[in-house]
Formats: sequence, structure tokens, C-alpha cells
Amino acid sequence: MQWQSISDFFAMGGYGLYVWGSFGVCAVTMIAEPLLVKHRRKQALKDIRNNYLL
Amino acid sequence: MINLFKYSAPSTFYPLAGKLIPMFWTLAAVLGAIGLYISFFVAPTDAQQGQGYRIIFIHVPASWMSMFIYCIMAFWSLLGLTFNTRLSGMMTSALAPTGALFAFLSLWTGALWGKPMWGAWWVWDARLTSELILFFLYIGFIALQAAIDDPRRADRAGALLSLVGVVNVPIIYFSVKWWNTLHQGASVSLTKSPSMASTMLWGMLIMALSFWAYTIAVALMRARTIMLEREANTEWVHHLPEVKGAA
Amino acid sequence: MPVLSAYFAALHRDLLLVMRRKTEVLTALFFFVIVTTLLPLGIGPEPDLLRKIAPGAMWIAALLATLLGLQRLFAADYADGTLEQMVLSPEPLSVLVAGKITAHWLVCGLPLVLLAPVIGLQFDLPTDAIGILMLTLLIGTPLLSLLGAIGAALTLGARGSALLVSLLVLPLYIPTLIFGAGAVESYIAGLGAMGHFSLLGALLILAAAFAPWATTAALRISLE
Amino acid sequence: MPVLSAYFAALHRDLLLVMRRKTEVLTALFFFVIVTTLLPLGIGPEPDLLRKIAPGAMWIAALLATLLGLQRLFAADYADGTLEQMVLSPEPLSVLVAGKITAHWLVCGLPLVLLAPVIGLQFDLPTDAIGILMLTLLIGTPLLSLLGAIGAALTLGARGSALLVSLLVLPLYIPTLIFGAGAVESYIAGLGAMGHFSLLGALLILAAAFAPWATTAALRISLE
Amino acid sequence: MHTPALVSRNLSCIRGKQTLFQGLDLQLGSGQWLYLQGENGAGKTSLLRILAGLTLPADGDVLWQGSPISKQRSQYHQNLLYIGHNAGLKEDLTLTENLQALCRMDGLQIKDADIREALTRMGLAKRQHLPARVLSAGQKRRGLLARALLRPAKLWILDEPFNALDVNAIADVQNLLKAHLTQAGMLVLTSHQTPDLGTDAHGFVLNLSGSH
Amino acid sequence: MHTPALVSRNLSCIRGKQTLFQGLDLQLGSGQWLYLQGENGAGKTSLLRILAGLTLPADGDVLWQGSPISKQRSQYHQNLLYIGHNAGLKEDLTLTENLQALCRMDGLQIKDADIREALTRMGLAKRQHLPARVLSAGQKRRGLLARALLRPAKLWILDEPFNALDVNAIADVQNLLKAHLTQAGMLVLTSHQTPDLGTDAHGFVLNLSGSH
Ligand code: HEM
Ligand SMILES: Nc1ncnc2c1ncn2[C@@H]1O[C@H](COP(=O)(O)OP(=O)(O)OP(=O)(O)O)[C@@H](O)[C@H]1O
Ligand SMILES: Nc1ncnc2c1ncn2[C@@H]1O[C@H](COP(=O)(O)OP(=O)(O)OP(=O)(O)O)[C@@H](O)[C@H]1O
Ligand SMILES: [Mg+2]
Ligand SMILES: [Mg+2]
Repeated sequence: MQWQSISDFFAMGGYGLYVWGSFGVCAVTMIAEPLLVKHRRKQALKDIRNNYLL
Repeated sequence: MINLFKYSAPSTFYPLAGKLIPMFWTLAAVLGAIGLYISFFVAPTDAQQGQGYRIIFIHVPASWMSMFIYCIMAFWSLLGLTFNTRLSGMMTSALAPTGALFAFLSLWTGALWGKPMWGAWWVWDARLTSELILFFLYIGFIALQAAIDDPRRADRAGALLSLVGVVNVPIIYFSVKWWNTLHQGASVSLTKSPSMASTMLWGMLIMALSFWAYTIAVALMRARTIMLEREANTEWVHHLPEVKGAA
Repeated sequence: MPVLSAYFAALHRDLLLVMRRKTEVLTALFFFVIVTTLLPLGIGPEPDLLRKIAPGAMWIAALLATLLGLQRLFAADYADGTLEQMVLSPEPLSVLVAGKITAHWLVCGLPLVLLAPVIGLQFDLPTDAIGILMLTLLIGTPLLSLLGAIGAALTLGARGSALLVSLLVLPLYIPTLIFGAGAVESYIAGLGAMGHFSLLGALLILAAAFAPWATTAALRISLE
Repeated sequence: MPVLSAYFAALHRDLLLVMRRKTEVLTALFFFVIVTTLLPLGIGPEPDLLRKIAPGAMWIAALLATLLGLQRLFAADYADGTLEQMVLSPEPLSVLVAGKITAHWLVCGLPLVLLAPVIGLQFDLPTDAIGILMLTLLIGTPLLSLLGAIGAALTLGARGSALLVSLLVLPLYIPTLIFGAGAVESYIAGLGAMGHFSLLGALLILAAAFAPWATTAALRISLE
Repeated sequence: MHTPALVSRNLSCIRGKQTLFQGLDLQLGSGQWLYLQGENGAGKTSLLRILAGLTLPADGDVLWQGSPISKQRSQYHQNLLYIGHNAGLKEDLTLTENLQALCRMDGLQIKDADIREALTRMGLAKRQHLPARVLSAGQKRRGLLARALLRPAKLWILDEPFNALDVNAIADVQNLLKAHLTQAGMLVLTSHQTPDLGTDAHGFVLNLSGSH
Repeated sequence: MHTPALVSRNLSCIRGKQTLFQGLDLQLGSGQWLYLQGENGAGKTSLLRILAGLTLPADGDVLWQGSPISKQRSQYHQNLLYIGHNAGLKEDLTLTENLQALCRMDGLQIKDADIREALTRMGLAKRQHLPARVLSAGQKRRGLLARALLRPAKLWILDEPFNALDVNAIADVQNLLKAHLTQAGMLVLTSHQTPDLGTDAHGFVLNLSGSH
């Protein structure tokens, strides 16, 4: 176990900005993408109900 | 082949994909958790690069995915142009944004890694440059499809483009390497760090697998959405529970 | 106030058209990026060399990006008769033209300004130099749109072709280029860029007052 | 032999159109010249710096000059229905397309090759290097026309614009650029350019065999 | 009858080598219409463009309310609606957006409701939200003519308004024109199908001789 | 009567949300003509484009001499002349050059004399050396139709050929069509002015119901 403390963990031995910058953006985008798709799906369903179902 | 055609009918593929998606989400989550654990708690501190190197655990898988996905798109495109199955077009356009995302992540994480390692956000190294170009190819594909409004045409145009692209990618990569060596490279470049500890390899592999699962899950979701948009006037869509449900 | 609403009508219409072509919003941007990427591939990756030519190269790329947008500025409206209708509008033509020029800048100019820092980092420019670069682009790109409009209008109809536009317009761009790129370089050289900025600003004011009118005249000529 | 005559018909027709718009013959040329002239203005006049970047810069200028021509390659025919008639011709579409591509090269490619020496002297490149440069352009520009045609065909009818074509095509141009500019540089560096030439030649053969076909496919797609 | 609002004094139009027309005098008062006849290439479109102020005549001039139109562009265009062979339809925009934009650029504020109603009257209710690109030739033409319902203009100049229209549409448009005339409007039009605008309005027929 | 050369089997065409036509069966033998009627937007142009092989039907297929046209493109196009709303007139070229180029690209060698004669028959003798840009709407249309005199094709598909033509021109064109039919040619056309091709040829009228 190489982390003495939480703060130590977040400091990443001075590379915190870069490491968390990478992992953070990665996490954000990879969570955002499916959400966007979900939203698009909702729109599609709404469109079908409003304009295509008789 | 036969049942490929069977499943390539949206009406059959849609529910099938619906079943697969949750499986792949869980897979992605589990593998991702393990991968992250390895990358932060198992993998030792690197001798030269301190903790900074941990970026590798997303950087490299992202780079790999960005290249794999383009090849898969090309594969679907070939299928689409030869057998012209509607499914393949939908899969291709469903994959593109995710591929672009990974290309972007490779660039982003790479840049964030480069700053501490090389003291520069960016160097014109062969691998970096060709990744950038790959990103452009994705953007071009997405732009083209968005600019054509008849979906059938958009599919076929996109398919042709990605095939032309995939023929060119190796040429581009090779030429960029040549270019770089001709100029004896940028002041710094990616050095294969001598012995990548096996834990590192494991971490990267597991992360890569998790990204795979993620890609499949998202692509299937998007493909289903595209089906809804395109087949909006067909019977089978109107009989879907999610459509009838709230109607 | 009808004049203003006419201005915004023209502006809004063009933006709407761009939005319809979803991607077009981004393409000016990516053209800019790609051209700047071609540079190292053409002349090699040595960082110092690149850092040296970066400001000039980025300015030229911006120039060409706006240029490509120009061909569509009036040509489409001319082909489908919209321009005729604009001439027949009771509102002054120059107002409508101004609206169109604004739209062009918002689509082909502004994005470049916003992206410049990223490219700057790729060429590893010092951050404050990047700030200057952005500023010059912010003043310079509207200038490019204004000047470009004149050329676009002149080459309408009568054999106007993509290349001809560039031919007419590029010379007009030269002062902008010199002061724009010059500002950054002289700043890096430690000479400060105030002079360049004031000159750019002067040019911009001049063009803003003069170009829409000149463009209108040019349009009337090519419609005759 | 009807196939050949169809090829020449398409070629002749496009050349005729260019001749009608007299200026157009020269504009590709002028664009090339102007861009290369902008360069010193953008990045300052030091001779060695300029000599260093000259080959790359000239190649990029050539790239962009052909690019501008591309947007008109099929767009006009598409708009006025000529393309439809070409599809309906009993002669194979790919032959007509090949004719058009040839025309494009004769108008947008060849002139650059012929003008290159002049520009080269402006940047005061050694004469033998200039010879190499011309040779690379001679092999490279047809390659650009061939690759570009695919992009132009794909973006037909797409609400895309001038810029969309560039977005698709420029990445494909990169190898040509690298080998083209590289040849001159490595020759100047005394490494010889044989390798580059053979690679360029290979690419050209590949494209000549492959591009017209791909372009035809793209056209059929965009038309249906 | 009222004083003529639109007057042309010995207009002449020369194209290349040949003279299309010469010493042409016209006058049109409110409630009157002028029907230009003539074979292909006789010079109808050319004349209409001159009357609209889009091209300058080789000789003579066009007066509106007694003074030359070149002197009072904005004033004249306030009262003018010109719809020619292609009249500014943006393929990428829907008909609604097209009409909205055209009206706004004329300095008018139009409610979407009005546009919807106009399009409905032209039988395009179902098409109002489609990009014009996908519409049929006739539907595009109808959409453009819908402008006549939205823009209050005293003088209408229409170049072959019936082109590409089906029989019903032609009837609709003719009624539209009649209504305009009964409201003291003025109308100049060309067409190769003789229009029937009833007899209550004074129609003049001008026959351009053509030149081949 | 001969075996039908052009046959379509349950063609259907879907545009956006709505179906323009469905299960459409046609057959046309030599010497016969088909007149498509229908209001604006009924789907006439769409059908013509499908018959010409320019767009793919949503369902069904088109046969020429018994086999699908997609299988024998070049063969079919040898026998086909399609003239649509805009049929490839280059504004910068003269009519002569335009026709010359179009024929050459079809693999035909045409003598200038023949072109001159064709243009003369269309009443364009005086205009043959003008750039198409300056021609009037109707003259452009005439110029394009002159192609029918130059290109030997068994099947003519014409989309609103009478558009923008004056009465004389319409008469000329109708005679042209009659001649084509009497020489065992085939003809499919749309128009909003009912054509009069005499009774000696069998004409079918297909009424597309349209959708609004
Ligand atoms: C084709 C795309 C790429 C691939 C396949 C890739 C792959 C890799 C691999 C396998 C490593 C670890 C092995 C090694 O250390 O060399 C690595 C390291 C690295 N990559 Fe990438 N990478 C790509 C793009 C990028 C980009 C775009 C950047 C920066 C913007 C970047 C920056 C770095 C840095 C800074 C390192 C660590 C430094 C070093 O180990 O020398 N990479 N990359
Ligand atoms: N530069 C030129 N040289 C010779 N003749 C010209 C030139 N420009 C135009 N013309 C002729 O002028 C006439 C233009 O007439 P216009 O377009 O007004 O015809 P129109 O009456 O509208 O015919 P249509 O009924 O076909 O629309 C045509 O006959 C054309 O040939
Ligand atoms: N994407 C779409 N969505 C909805 N409707 C569409 C779409 N594309 C085309 N249409 C409709 O299909 C029809 C096209 O018909 P077409 O052009 O064949 O008409 P036409 O019979 O030739 O009419 P005209 O007599 O005006 O030429 C139009 O009604 C148009 O509105
Ligand atoms: Mg006319
Ligand atoms: Mg039609």
C-alpha cells in the first residue's frame, strides 16, 4: 500500500494535476456519452409517439 | 452467414441488443473497477516517472481503442457495401462518436502526460501526430454523415469514406514515421520504457477490456436509438413496449 | 425599429442555414487545425523552427479558413435569387449585407480565435504570446470578413469562381496579416505590440465604416 | 472507339468551360503564388529560415490550390443536372469521371509544376533542388487531383461546403505532402530522394487504379 | 379611373446585337392589370426586370407616382412584390422559415400563425416543416407565391406564376390575383397560359413581337 | 401489339413519412405513350426518376426487355433519353457546344451540321452561338429538347417538357413526340397541360392520387 494518506493519494507525488486531469476528463466524458445517447433515445421515442403513432 | 442476415434485420436485432446492453455495462463496470484498483493501488511507483506514469492506464487503452474502433467501422462498412444490410450502416455511425471520443482521450491524456515527462504539452512525434490525424478522420466521417440527410445515402457515403480511410491509415502512419525519422524526430519521443512491469501490463489490459465492454454497450445503445429514428414508420417499432407504453 | 430587425433577419437567416448544415459550424475550425497540422509535416518537427514560424503560420491558416467561407457568402444567394429579393427589399441593402458579414464572422472567424490557444500550445508558444495572438485574431478576423465580402461581391455571377475570389481578396488581406503576425513576433522579441494593435484597430474601424457600403455597391454592379 | 471519345468529351468540355471563364486558367496559379508570397510576410524575411521551409511551404500551397479547385469539380455539374446526364450515359461513368479529373489536373496541377521554379528562386533554393521539387510536384499533383475527386464526390449534395471537402481530403493528402516535401529536404540534406520518388510513384499508381473507381461509386451514392 | 401609378416612358431594351423592344409606353392604374404576351425570347422577363428596377433600360424610364423609381428605390420597393423564375427559396430551410426570413428582410414582422394560414391556403399545410429541398417543383412555386398573401404590396410583378402549377393551384392563384385587383391592387404578369381574371378589372394585353 | 419493352412490377416509393405510390405495375410497348397526371407533389417526378434508373424504388423493380435495368445499365441507357427539370445545360457554353458535349459523352459523334439543323427546327437558328446564360427560359428549354432530334433513343422520359414553352413551341414539340411514336418509339411524360398526341398511338393515362 503506497499511499500514506488521502491527501497523499490526491497529490499523486506532485503529478496530481496531470493524473486527475486525465482520469477526471476520462470519467466525465465516458459518463456523459451514455447519458447523451439516452437523451437522444428519449427524443426519438417522443417523436414516434407524437408524429407516427396513429 | 444466414443467421447474420437474420440478426441484421433491425426488428430482430433491436431486442437482442436490448438484452446484451446491461451485460456489457456490468462487465465494463467490474473490469473498470479492477483496472482502477490495479492502476492506483497495486501498480508500484515508477522509477523515473514517479506517480505520473499512472496515466498510462487510460492513455494506452484509449489509444488502442481509437485505432481498433476505426478498423471495426471499416469492417461493418465493407459488410454494408457488399451485402447492403441496413444494420451495418447503423453500427458504423453508432461507433464513430465513441471512436472519436477515445482518440480525443488519447490526445488529452497523452498531452497531460507529456507536460511532466517532456515539459511540453505536445511534440510532433510520429505516434502523436498519426493519432491526431486519426482523430481528424473520425471528425470527417461524423461531419460527412451529419451533412447528408437521407440516412441511406449517409450510410453508404460514410461506408465508402471509412474504407478509403482505412486503406490510407497505414500509409499515413508509415509516412509520418518516415517523416519523423527523416528529421531525427522531435527532441523527445515515446521511449519504450525498458521493462514494463507485468502488473502494469495487466492493468492496461484489464482497462482495455473494460473500454471494450464500454464501447460495445454504448454502440449498441446508439444503434438502437438510430433504429428508432429511422424505422419510425414501421410496424415493429410501433408495437415496441417502450413506444406503446407511455403512448 | 425595422432597420435593426432587417439586420438581424439577415444575420439570423444565415446562422439558421449554417445550423441546418450542422457540421459547418465546426468545419472552419477544423480546416484551421488541419492546415496548422500540415505545417510541421511539410517543414519538419524541430520545435524551435516551429515556434519561430507559428504565429505567421497560424495567421495564414486563419486567413485561408475565412477565405473558404467567403465563396459561399453571396454566391448561393445569387444563384437562388435571394440576392434579387434583398435588392428589392425596402430596407437598405447595406444593412442586410452587414448582417450577412456578421454571420460570416461568427461562423468562420470567432471559432478560430477561441481555438488559437490550443494550436499555440501545440507549437509550444509561451502563454502570454498566445494571449497576444488571440487578441490580434480577435481584432483581425472581423477585418478579414469585411474585406473578403467586397471581393466576394465583386466576383459574383460574371464568371465568379472560388479561385477568383481568393485572387481579389488575398492582396487586401496582406496588411492585416503583417500587423497581426507582426504583433506577436515583436512581442516575443520583447518590442511590445501596442503599435501593431492600434494599427489593426484603425484598419478595423476603417473597414467597418467602408466595407459594407463598398460591398453593396459591388453587389449592385454584379446584379445589373 | 467510343469509350476514348467519351473520355475526351468530358475532358474537352471541362477545359472549354475553363477557357470561357478566362481568368480561371490563371487563378490556381495566382493562388499558389499569393500564398507563397504571404509566407515571408507572415513569418519574417530571414533568408535561411525561408530557404529551410520553402519546399514544405510550397507543397502546402500546392495542396491548398488544388483543394480550392476541387469544390467546383462536381458541384456545378450536380447543380445543373449534367451529372445526372453523365450517369445516364451508356458510356461507363468512371471514364467520364477520369476525363474530369484529368481536366482538373491540367488546370489546377500542371500550372503549379511549371511555376514552381520561379517561386523556388524567390526562396533562393539551389537549382538542382528546384529540379527535384518540380519532379515531386509533377508526380504529386495528379495524386492530389485523384484523391481529391473522391472527397468532392462524397460531399456532393451533402449540405456540406467547401470546408467539408477539405476536412475529408486534407488528411488523405498527408502522405503525398510528406514524401513530396521530404524528397526535396532529404535531397538538400544530401540523403538523396530516390526512396521518396519511388514511394510517390507507387502511391500515384495505386491512386490512378483505385480513385476513379471510388469516385464513381461515391457519385452514384450521392446521386441516388 | 384613377391617375396611373406606374408609368413607363419610351422604354427600350437592347440585348447584344438586337433590340427587344423600343419606345414602349405603359401606364397602369390601381385595380388594373397588364398581361404580357410574346413568344419565347420576346423580352417579357427583360421588361419585367426593368419595371421592377432590377435592370436599367437602354433608354427611357419608369415612373412610380410620377417620379422615376431610381430616385425613390426604398419607397417604390415598399409597394412592389416581384416574383420571378427563381425567387429566393433556400433549399435547406423549411417553407415557414423561408417566408419568415424573406418578410423580416423586408422589414415586416409576421406572426407564425399568419404564415401557417398562408401556406394552408396554398395547400401546403402538411409540408410547412419540410426542408424546401425535398419539395416538388410545384410545391416550391406555391410556397413562393404564398408570399403574396403575407406582404402588403400595391404592385405585383409576376413572371410566369403558373409555371409548374397544377390546375387547382392555377385556379387558386387566379382567385388570389382577382382579389388583389378588387382591392385596388395592380398587377403585371407574363404567362404562356392565358390567365382568366374576370372582366371586372381592366386588363391590358401587350404583345411583344419578339425577334426571330 | 408487341410485347411490352418497359415493365415495372409493384413499384413503391416512400418519401419521408409518406408513401407516394405503392404496388405500381406499368407496361409500355413500342409505339405507346404513358401520360402521368397528378397534382403537385403527387410523385410524378419521383416515378420518372425511378423509371430512368436515377433513384432506387423502395420496393419493386423496373424491367427493360425482360431483365432488371440495374443489371444492364449501359444497355438500357443506350435506349433512354431522360430530360428532367434541369437537364445539364452549361450556362457558359453555347447551345451548339452544349449539345455537342452531351452527345459526345453519350458516345455519339454528331456533325455540327446536324446540330445546326436541330436547333433551327427548334427555332433557335439565331441563338445557336450565344452563351446559354443569356437565353430566355423558354429558349433554354427548347435547346435542351433539341437533343431529342439528335440522339436515337427508343424510350423518351420527359418531365414537364412544355414548361416555359410558348404555344408554337408546344405545338412543335407535340409533333416531334408524335413522330417519335409513329417510328415505334416509346414515351413517358408528365405535364400539367394535357398533351394532344393524336389518337393513332395508344396513350395510357396514369393518375397519381397524391397525398395532401
Ligand atoms: C497512436 C496513438 C498512441 C499510442 C498507441 C500510444 C501508446 C503509448 C504507449 C504504449 C505508451 C507506453 C509505452 C511507452 O512509454 O512508450 C505511451 C506512452 C506515452 N504516450 Fe502515448 N500513445 C499514443 C498517443 C500519444 C499522444 C497523442 C500523446 C501526447 C499528446 C502521447 C503521450 C505519451 C507519453 C507522454 C507517454 C509516456 C512517456 C514515455 O513513456 O516516453 N501518446 N503511449
Ligand atoms: N447578349 C445577348 N445577345 C443576343 N441576344 C441576347 C443577349 N442577351 C439576351 N438576348 C436575348 O434577349 C432575349 C431575352 O428575353 P427574355 O428572357 O425577356 O425572354 P422572355 O420573353 O422572358 O422569354 P420566355 O417566354 O422564354 O421567358 C432572348 O431572346 C435572348 O436570346
Ligand atoms: N423527406 C420527405 N418527407 C416528406 N415528404 C417528402 C420528402 N421528400 C419528398 N417528399 C414529398 O414527395 C413528393 C415529391 O413528389 P414529386 O417531386 O415527384 O412531385 P411531382 O408529382 O413531380 O410534383 P410536381 O407536379 O410539382 O412536379 C412531394 O410531395 C414532397 O413533399
Ligand atoms: Mg421569361
Ligand atoms: Mg415534378
